[in-house]
Amino acid sequence: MSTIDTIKLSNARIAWRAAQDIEDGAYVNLGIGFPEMVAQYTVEGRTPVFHTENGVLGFGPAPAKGDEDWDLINAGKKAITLKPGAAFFHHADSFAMVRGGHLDVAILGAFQIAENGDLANWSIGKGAIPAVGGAMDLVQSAKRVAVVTDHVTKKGQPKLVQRCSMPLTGVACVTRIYTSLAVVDVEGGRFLLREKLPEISFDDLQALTGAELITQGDVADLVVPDLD
Amino acid sequence: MSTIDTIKLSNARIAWRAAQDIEDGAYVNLGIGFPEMVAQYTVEGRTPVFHTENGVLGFGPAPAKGDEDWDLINAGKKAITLKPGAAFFHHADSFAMVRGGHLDVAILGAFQIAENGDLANWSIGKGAIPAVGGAMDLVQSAKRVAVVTDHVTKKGQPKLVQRCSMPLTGVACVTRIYTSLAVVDVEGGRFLLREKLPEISFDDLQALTGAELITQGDVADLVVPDLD
Amino acid sequence: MDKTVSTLADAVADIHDGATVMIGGFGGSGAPIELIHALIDNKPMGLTVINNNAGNGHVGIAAMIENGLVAKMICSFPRSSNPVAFTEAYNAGKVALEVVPQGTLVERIRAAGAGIPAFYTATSYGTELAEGKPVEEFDGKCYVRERWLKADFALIKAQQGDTFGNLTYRMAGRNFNPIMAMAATRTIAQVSAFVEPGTIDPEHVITPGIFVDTMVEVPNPAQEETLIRDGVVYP
Amino acid sequence: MDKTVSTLADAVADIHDGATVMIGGFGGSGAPIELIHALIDNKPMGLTVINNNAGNGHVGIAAMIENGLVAKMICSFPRSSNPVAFTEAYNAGKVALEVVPQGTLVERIRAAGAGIPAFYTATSYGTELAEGKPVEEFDGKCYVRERWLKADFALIKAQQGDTFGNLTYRMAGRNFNPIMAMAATRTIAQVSAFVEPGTIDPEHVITPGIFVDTMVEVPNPAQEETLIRDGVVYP
Repeated sequence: MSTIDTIKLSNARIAWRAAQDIEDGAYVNLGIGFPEMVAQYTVEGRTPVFHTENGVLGFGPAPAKGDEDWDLINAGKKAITLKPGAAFFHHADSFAMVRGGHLDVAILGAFQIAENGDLANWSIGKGAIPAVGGAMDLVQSAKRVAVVTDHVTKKGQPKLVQRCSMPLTGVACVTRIYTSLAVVDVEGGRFLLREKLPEISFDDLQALTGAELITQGDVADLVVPDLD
Repeated sequence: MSTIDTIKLSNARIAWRAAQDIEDGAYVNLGIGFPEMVAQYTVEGRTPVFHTENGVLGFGPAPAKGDEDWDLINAGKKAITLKPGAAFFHHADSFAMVRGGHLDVAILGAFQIAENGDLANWSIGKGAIPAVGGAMDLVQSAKRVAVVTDHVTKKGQPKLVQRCSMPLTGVACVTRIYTSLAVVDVEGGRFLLREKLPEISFDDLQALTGAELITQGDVADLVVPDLD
Repeated sequence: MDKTVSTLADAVADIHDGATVMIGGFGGSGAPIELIHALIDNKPMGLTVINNNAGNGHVGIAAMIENGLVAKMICSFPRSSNPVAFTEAYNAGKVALEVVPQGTLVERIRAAGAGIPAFYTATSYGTELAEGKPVEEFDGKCYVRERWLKADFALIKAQQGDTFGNLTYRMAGRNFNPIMAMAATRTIAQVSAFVEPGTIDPEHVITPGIFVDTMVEVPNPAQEETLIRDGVVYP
Repeated sequence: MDKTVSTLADAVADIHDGATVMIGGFGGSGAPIELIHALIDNKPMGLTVINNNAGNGHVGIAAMIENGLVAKMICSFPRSSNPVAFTEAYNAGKVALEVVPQGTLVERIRAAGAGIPAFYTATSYGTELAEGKPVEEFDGKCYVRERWLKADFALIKAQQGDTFGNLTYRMAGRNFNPIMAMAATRTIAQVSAFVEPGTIDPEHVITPGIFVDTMVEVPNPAQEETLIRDGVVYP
């Protein structure tokens, strides 16, 4: 196990960090899988409203096993519950919300993010059966497009790169990246390092990043409570 | 009073004739004013559904005086009532019905109709304040676009013409014309005379018409009950 | 999260000179009369107003025109049973006018709300209202290209509203209101009855709260037709 | 006017070889399973099927594919927890695939229903899914032009339906159903409960009857998820 593996944040802790930036009353879409964990760490006293592509605003966590209603699911086809103030609507209205820029934040996973904000997260390229879902709509239109991701691939390759080699989901769309090691903003075609784990040096972090990390003033410590 | 004035159909009788062509279950939009009279002569046993641009399907006649609710009006801003099976919807859905070709029949008034189906009914030209409403949407999209009109203007000028001199509402859109003297179809860029009042000769009718009236086989008698 | 404010004046306080303002309603049906009158009290100038009509009598949009707030009307039908306010201002050159076919008007507004910068419609093809607009043929038929229509503010009227901004409407008063709610940077709703979240069945929500920013309760809203019959002149 | 028929077989009898068929639902939610299975009984061949997904397990659209009815899928996400039917047919070259971003898919369908032959969207700009499509800049941002998507038939699932075709839906089962109802030459709905006209509050109608042609009552519709967990293979 490398040093990185001993210090890096778990997915739950990355999700916790992302949740801290969600304002009270924000309208939020969370991608299927890992990004969905963000909802669990909603900051006390804030009431974000979660949107799912298949036509629900204001849903809550999964029901108890056995209580599922298969007409009440999210975009990941998982059973959900409703909170007071929820609303149902059809798919065209749902994507009017998305494409019309009405979502405050969309949080997605990523294969690669380029320093100009290009995102690749839908296709591993030739060979696989293509399947895009709503990702291309979400990344082009939400006010903030955030990514939650390991800092590097399972093979240790950088996911933050100068230019994506994989098929793009969207062009110049990502605004903030929460990784297992750092928080990075995309601004003016560059990666701005905002926070990093205190356990890793800037040079070691740069070595794990495929494009230049810019710093402006101090880089804050990325501090996340132990959630395990 | 000319001969024409003694034999021509009243607006009510023109409306009656137009109503005979409305099938059971047809979705129908009636223009403000004279065309609205068509609803009064719905054929016994048929249930057409009337559409109004401001978001109601399945409305009925005006309420008794004093029973008006001013949130329940038609496109002419007149109070209406609801029939069982009515539905409310917003304006975008209302015009999706119109533009998407879901209406079976739209019946409008006219200043002029050209032999290619061009319609002028929205503007008398320079000087007046322009006001178009939903007419341009209706004429481009309903499956059948019918006109109810006097055969000639108040000054005796033809309303059925070779080419409209007034600003167009739509191009090549009218499919049938119910006049005070005749029923005329527009097909292949020509006026096909289908029915005429037995009291008027073909030649006299042609003289009151600004473009050639074509006949194919027999011209039926236009027979309308006395409604007065 | 609570989108409610307590006074009409608070609701419209940010509407500034030169703003573009969508106003819901079709004639008086669904028209947010109380919000309009509160706006007249503030007297912002040089407004562009988007509505199906251009006011009637001496209340609502007609009163906005008579009080000099309106620089331009974008509408489909600037006539009414009593159109004197608009007619006089237009003939005096005080108010500009853009006439848009009714279906194109609402679709341009919906396009703004749905992130569609342009679309094609057969409506108005071959007429003077299509002059200067791009035309293209699809499947053998000609269509006119129309652009989205956005606004800084939308003033709308709803029936029930919860604190999250979920709204219902009353009969044909729905009309342009839910579409305008989607298309403005800030949507301000007058609501006949505030309710708690969860009161409106999620199946019956017409405007989800994501489209609504500010709400004020107006329990017994006036009907424009009634005001006009009573000869009311605002203010 | 009565749009009801008494059997599922009658409802789908006219769907012919080579037809384009929209099928509502998102995964199993809102999917008209009984209509799909009745269609499989008829075995029309060479169908183009439009759905968000491409079937799951061995029922519904997956069973259509396994029974050889489908020549082409137009969808946003042809994967599922058990995608074997589509995957095998696709890899064997038996089924063609057009992948469309989900928002573009539903907007293309809505455009067909609303008489909009083409529109612009930012979605997919700069990606391989935009290759070959016209691109245009509006207000400094680039957009891709997309065409309407029509069908010969739409198969949808609703909750309540009156004899005029006014429909309601059940929770997130609404999804694509009301939009597909607008876009097909003939819309066929399976309805969990027939009611008399007037039973559905006019404020609560989601699909007005103008968009519906044929209805059949299926009082206790199966849920796709339940069938899959039970290992059902259709037929």
